[in-house]
Amino acid sequence: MQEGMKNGCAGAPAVLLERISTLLAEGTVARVLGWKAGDMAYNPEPAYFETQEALKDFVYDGFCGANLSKYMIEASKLEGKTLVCLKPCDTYSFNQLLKEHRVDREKAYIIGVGCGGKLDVEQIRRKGIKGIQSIDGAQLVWEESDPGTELKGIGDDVLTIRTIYGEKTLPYGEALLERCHVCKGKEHRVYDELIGQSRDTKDADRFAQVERIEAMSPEEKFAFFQQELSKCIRCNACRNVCPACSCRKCVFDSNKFDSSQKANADSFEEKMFHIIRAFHVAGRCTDCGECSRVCPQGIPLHLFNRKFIKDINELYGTYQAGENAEDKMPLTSFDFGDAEPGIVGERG
Amino acid sequence: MPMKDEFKPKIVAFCCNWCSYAGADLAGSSRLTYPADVKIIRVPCSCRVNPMFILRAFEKGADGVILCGCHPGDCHYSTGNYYARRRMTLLFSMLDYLGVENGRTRVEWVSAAEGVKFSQTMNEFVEKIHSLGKNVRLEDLRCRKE
Amino acid sequence: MQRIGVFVCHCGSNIAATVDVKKVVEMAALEPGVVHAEDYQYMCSEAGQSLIAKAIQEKQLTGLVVCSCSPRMHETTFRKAAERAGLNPYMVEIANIREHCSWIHKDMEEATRKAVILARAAIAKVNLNTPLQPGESRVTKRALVIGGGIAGIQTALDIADAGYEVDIVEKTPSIGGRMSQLDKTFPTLDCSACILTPKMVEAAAHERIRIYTYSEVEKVSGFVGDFTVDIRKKARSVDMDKCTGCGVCQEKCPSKKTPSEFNRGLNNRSAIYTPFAQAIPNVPVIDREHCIKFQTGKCGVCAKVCQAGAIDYEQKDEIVTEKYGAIVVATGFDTIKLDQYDEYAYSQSKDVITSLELERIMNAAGPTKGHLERLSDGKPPKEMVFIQCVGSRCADERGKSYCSKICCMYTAKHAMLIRDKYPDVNVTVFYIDVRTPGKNFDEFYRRAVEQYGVNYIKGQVGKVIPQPDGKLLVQGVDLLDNRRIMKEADMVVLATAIEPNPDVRKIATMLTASIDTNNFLTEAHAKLRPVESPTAGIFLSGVCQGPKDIPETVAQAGAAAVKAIGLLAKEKLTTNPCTAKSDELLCNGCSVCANVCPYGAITYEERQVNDHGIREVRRLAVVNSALCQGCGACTVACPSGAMDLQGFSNRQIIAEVDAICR
Amino acid sequence: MMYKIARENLSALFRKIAEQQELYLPVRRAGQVNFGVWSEEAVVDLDTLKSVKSPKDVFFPQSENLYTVQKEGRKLNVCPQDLQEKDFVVFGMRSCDVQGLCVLDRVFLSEPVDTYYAARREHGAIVALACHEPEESCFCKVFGIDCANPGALPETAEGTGAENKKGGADVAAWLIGEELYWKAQTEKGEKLTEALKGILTDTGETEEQQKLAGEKVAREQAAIRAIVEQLPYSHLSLDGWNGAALNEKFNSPLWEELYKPCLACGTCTFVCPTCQCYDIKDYDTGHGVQRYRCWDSCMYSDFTMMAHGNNRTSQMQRFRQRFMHKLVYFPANNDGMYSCVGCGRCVEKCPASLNIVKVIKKFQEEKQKAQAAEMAGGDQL
Repeated sequence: MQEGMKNGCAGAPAVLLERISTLLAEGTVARVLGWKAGDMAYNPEPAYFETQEALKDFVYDGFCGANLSKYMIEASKLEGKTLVCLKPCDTYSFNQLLKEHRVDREKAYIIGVGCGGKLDVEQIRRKGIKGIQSIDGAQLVWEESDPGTELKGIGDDVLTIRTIYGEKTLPYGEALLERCHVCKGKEHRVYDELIGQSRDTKDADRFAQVERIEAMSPEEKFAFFQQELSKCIRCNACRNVCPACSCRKCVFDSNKFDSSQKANADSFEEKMFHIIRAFHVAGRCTDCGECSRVCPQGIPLHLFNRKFIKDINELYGTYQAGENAEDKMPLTSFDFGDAEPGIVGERG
Repeated sequence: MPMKDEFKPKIVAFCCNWCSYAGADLAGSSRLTYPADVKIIRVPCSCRVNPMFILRAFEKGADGVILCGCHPGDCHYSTGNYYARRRMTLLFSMLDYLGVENGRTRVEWVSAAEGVKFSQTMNEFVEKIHSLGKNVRLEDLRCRKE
Repeated sequence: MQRIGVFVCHCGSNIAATVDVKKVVEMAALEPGVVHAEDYQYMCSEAGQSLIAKAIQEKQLTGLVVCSCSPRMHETTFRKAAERAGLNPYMVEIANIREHCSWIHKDMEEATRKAVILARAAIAKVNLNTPLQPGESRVTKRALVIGGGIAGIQTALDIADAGYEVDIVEKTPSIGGRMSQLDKTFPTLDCSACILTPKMVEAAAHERIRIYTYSEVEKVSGFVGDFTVDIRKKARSVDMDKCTGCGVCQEKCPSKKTPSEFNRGLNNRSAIYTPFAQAIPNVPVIDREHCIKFQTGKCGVCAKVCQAGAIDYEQKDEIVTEKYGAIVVATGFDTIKLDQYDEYAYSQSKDVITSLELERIMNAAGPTKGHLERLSDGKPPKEMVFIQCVGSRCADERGKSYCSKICCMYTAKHAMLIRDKYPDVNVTVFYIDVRTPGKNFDEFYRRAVEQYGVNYIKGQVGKVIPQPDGKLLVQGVDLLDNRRIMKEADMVVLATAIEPNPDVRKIATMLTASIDTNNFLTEAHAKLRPVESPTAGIFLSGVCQGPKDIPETVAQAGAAAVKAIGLLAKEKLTTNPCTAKSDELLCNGCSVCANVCPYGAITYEERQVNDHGIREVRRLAVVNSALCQGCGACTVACPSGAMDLQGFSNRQIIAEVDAICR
Repeated sequence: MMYKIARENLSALFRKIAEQQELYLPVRRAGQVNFGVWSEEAVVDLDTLKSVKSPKDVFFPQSENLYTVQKEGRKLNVCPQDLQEKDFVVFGMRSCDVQGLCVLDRVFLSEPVDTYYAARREHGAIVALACHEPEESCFCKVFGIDCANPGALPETAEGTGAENKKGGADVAAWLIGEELYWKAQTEKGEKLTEALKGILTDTGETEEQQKLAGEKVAREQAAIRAIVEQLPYSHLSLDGWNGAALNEKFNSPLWEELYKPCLACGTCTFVCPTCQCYDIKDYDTGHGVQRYRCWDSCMYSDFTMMAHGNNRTSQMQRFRQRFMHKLVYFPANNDGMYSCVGCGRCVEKCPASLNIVKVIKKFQEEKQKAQAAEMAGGDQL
């Protein structure tokens, strides 16, 4: 942890770190899946910890946005239990994976870690802040009180960013990931124990952006997505980070549809890739926002998934993937009275 | 019915084997005409039609894609068309969202007894595609013939 | 690479008249994989088929494309031909250039262009075809007949006589159906009961026939040769074995206010009842809704009076599960509701009745003991008016578009019988057309007119107005001498349209048998397979398929039986090899496919795989090809594309799409 | 001879260039800056330090057609793809990206020469721009690249002969305050400058004036270098990374730990200015077949997939491959030239916050540990 602090890392709340090392020490778990301090203030990486000694690099702060649930697919194959730290929204993904038999609940020891909204360094850069040396205000201060309670203060907290070009400050709320502005709430949907307090950071309507696009003329819609998707470099980061895209081999990697996983000469195939990807996760996507977080070209990929979610809610009744591991999924069920496809035209 | 303009649309019609394909056969044996632009692909059930097939058709330059299946409740496999209905509704909605003219895609339930409906539907659809003109938004430019 | 042969059929002039067959051959020959292309007058003919066989051998063809009529017509023909020539039948694809091309297009150039494209698509598909081996499934040597009317009884008897077990499931307390409600039958005027009862008895006595009355089909699963059916035996509240059918219970039953279904509600029955005297089985049921014991807990008279001690108030519904190889639907018909036709005053006057009600009135066992009298005041009528086509051949939404077919004949019968028994009664019939095709039918009708002086008026009735004096004012037109007619009548009889038994929808859905817009079950082919449903193993008997009279019904019942026997006679069935198949290296084991499978054909197992050197135990989907019917729902649900459909694989369909779009 | 131009006249300059030839420069589109073709509507952005994608795809496009096969009945005609024939200009490349091209040259211009690439290199003139405000992810200094002296050749590449000349930029430029200073470095550069004289105002004839301009640039360079000194990665040690270290590095157990968070996406390879792997694919257009090549990534499961399967079966192997190639294999085959230029794009873009720096550091760390242990062991004796 000290190690972490040196590099301007926030480190991890003592309560969490202590509990984790106990569980590891007493052998309840064989390993810990969490985040490891990066070499910058903002780049912790997902990592496995198998020894007390390794835990010195364990970090949990405002920059630990990565959703670890997908790593549990591989972890489920390992000997013994894996302790995994899941934020409230990550637990939805875990449930969905559970529903699809991709992870083994028995192999997971889930610590529901408190979350007050995660930070996005891109947001900070967008504010014209560069040459970042260290960031203060990203670390989490948890009182030793019961986990459920509301997390006070952070909302007004300010990030103090030391850069080569001078010190800058930024309200915590302005540096949040897009998904945090439409936070699904601070409840963990699956866990073995909870540590730390959470805060609902929702301050925007989840479907506002989708509605804005729906309101456009076909020409505007087309132009908008053309602009965005023409940036796509087909790096597959969105797919590979997506907990719903858990296929052993993606259709775009196999010859089943002779469709290609690689860059292509025409933008349509990019579109095709994103439509199909969104369609494959329709009704399974928990809207965890990882795709948008990782896109190197800043394409708002969540706009695809959210469109499907919105349609499903409107046409087949409100449904939140991953809320539990039991519900029948919208595309594997039906209702005799379902709307006809023609409704698309009628809605205009 | 001959069209005024020279535009010869490419139209793919997926028909389920039990109702709509039979409906098309009935249209044929009843000599109920519809434009030759429509080419039928036979599938066992409307639920066999993968959204990828439809996108593929557009990528390769189709101007319209229509899916025909048994009426809800009459599916030969009892539930197939219910799944197809949800899938297509969502797919069409997404295409509309991307700015693709939503008249380019259509689903119609045509029973084996509805030869008349089949030809009417096809005539309407072809007319619609004529009014929309060439599919430029989903076509892969490499497939365009100079 | 395939070696494909393309065979283009002229179908006489059916195709050749609008499609330049030579051109199609020439263009097809340029397609990848095609090593042989030729055309012929009639490919389906012996000569045509031997052409194909010859080419297969000489050119070592690995795939065939036949450009001809619909695959629903001759796919099997050509597959068999290929098989005889040593080629796997599933290496054959049909390009439908007749129904989908030559028959609907006028312009030769256009039609030819389309034919070429359809051929291309088929060729592109065959290039990706793989030989498929059909599996085998066993046949349960027992048939189920749904419906115990004359159709069901006849079918059951024929099947049983051929040596196979049959079960009849009848919803009402007795078999017999509509025919048992009829008085006399045309064109011979012999009494319905006299010819039906023996058959009922024969069926009941038959060692290979089991009859479930007061029972309904609850659930159907499985497929041709191997259906599993749940039958609900509704609680009769009477012990079948103990009951002697003495009938005392019915006499003593204090609750006698229930309208008799059998007599179309023209009179009442007791709460414990057998629908009619010759009922089979002759065992009453307690109608619990109207039974005082069940409603109030008090009473119990029937139990007291029953010597046999057969009354059992505790009896519960019972579910019997049986396996069948074939299912025959014989659910029959009912007359339509008349509330849409108030102009005929059916709801206003007791003396406006339907023909079926008249049957009961004329019947000696009926509400009036067979005396023709007005139900309002019991007076014998002097003037009777029959109105034809009430709800039949109807242009608007109120009625049926079709002709109910039997009305013309039974109306002639009614008129004749009345004139015969009551010569002083005048009978007038309003008709659109009189349709009497069929052996001795027209002669029968002419006798009514010529010998019995029945007054036929071509024209429809606009309105029937009940008069204060109880008479009925009938307003109509005579289209022949084009005048309005005002006629006072004592009774008006409506030839009410018939419609399929309303329950048939539910049953059709259970059987996944398709149904037409009028709720008649669709036949596999209107001309060539009139007694089979498109769904394998399901056969159609009687009016459930379309309006019929008794002789036709009996004939079709026999035909359905023969088809069922043909199936039951088989030891094994070869199953359709076009089933889903999961690629174990792509399968995620996510269960999405199983969730959409209507046949429960997909299960999961933990198995070790070797994925390019990576050995691990994985949860994998397994398809039971005997259960899989090849709909393909799973193939689209599967996100990784692991699940694919043999014969309609993703790549095959995409190849067709590409070929059409290029 | 140094020229300059006022910031507000840059668009005039671009317009002028675009008159004669195609001009590629950093353009902001849907919130992101990438190199694109200049047009009146294009939003040019010279202040963003790094384009998301490196400008390498101006010379080595993400996807390019190689030839087309046309089908006539049963006959197949092969129609070759036209090579680049017109001159074009790339404006605003950074030193690291220019060095990135040197790496690509090593691959594509050595026998057998990649004619598609060679044609673009021949016709492309590069105007390199100094990095006014380098960022924390930059570590070009580690590879001897001087971002204050755009397009100059790194010392590390010295003595490797003539072909390096190709590596330099044709014009070096500094954006200082409201002025852009412009200095041709090659004949191509001179030619371009000549064509633009109307708009580029020379900084004066007299030596004095030239000196002043030179000093102004020198001051800027000093300032930039001062910042570079403060950058967290600038003093990264490459000690132990060289062609000789092959087996030791390849067999290191560290990879097993390092690769774990890797998502196996291609982000690092696609934003990288030196990754040069491509795949060749066919596209059926319905009326012919286009054979095209497109960037491939050694991180992908089907990279170099062969009939029998893949030569690298695990993600660890794929992960290791990328860094071994950049830091060991490439220098081994190219006179010590690393195929990393320290642009830091992968540092910024990796979804799992993995990157080459972390790899280098990890090995360094382990080495120190080992040494420490040795010491301790030594004492006991």
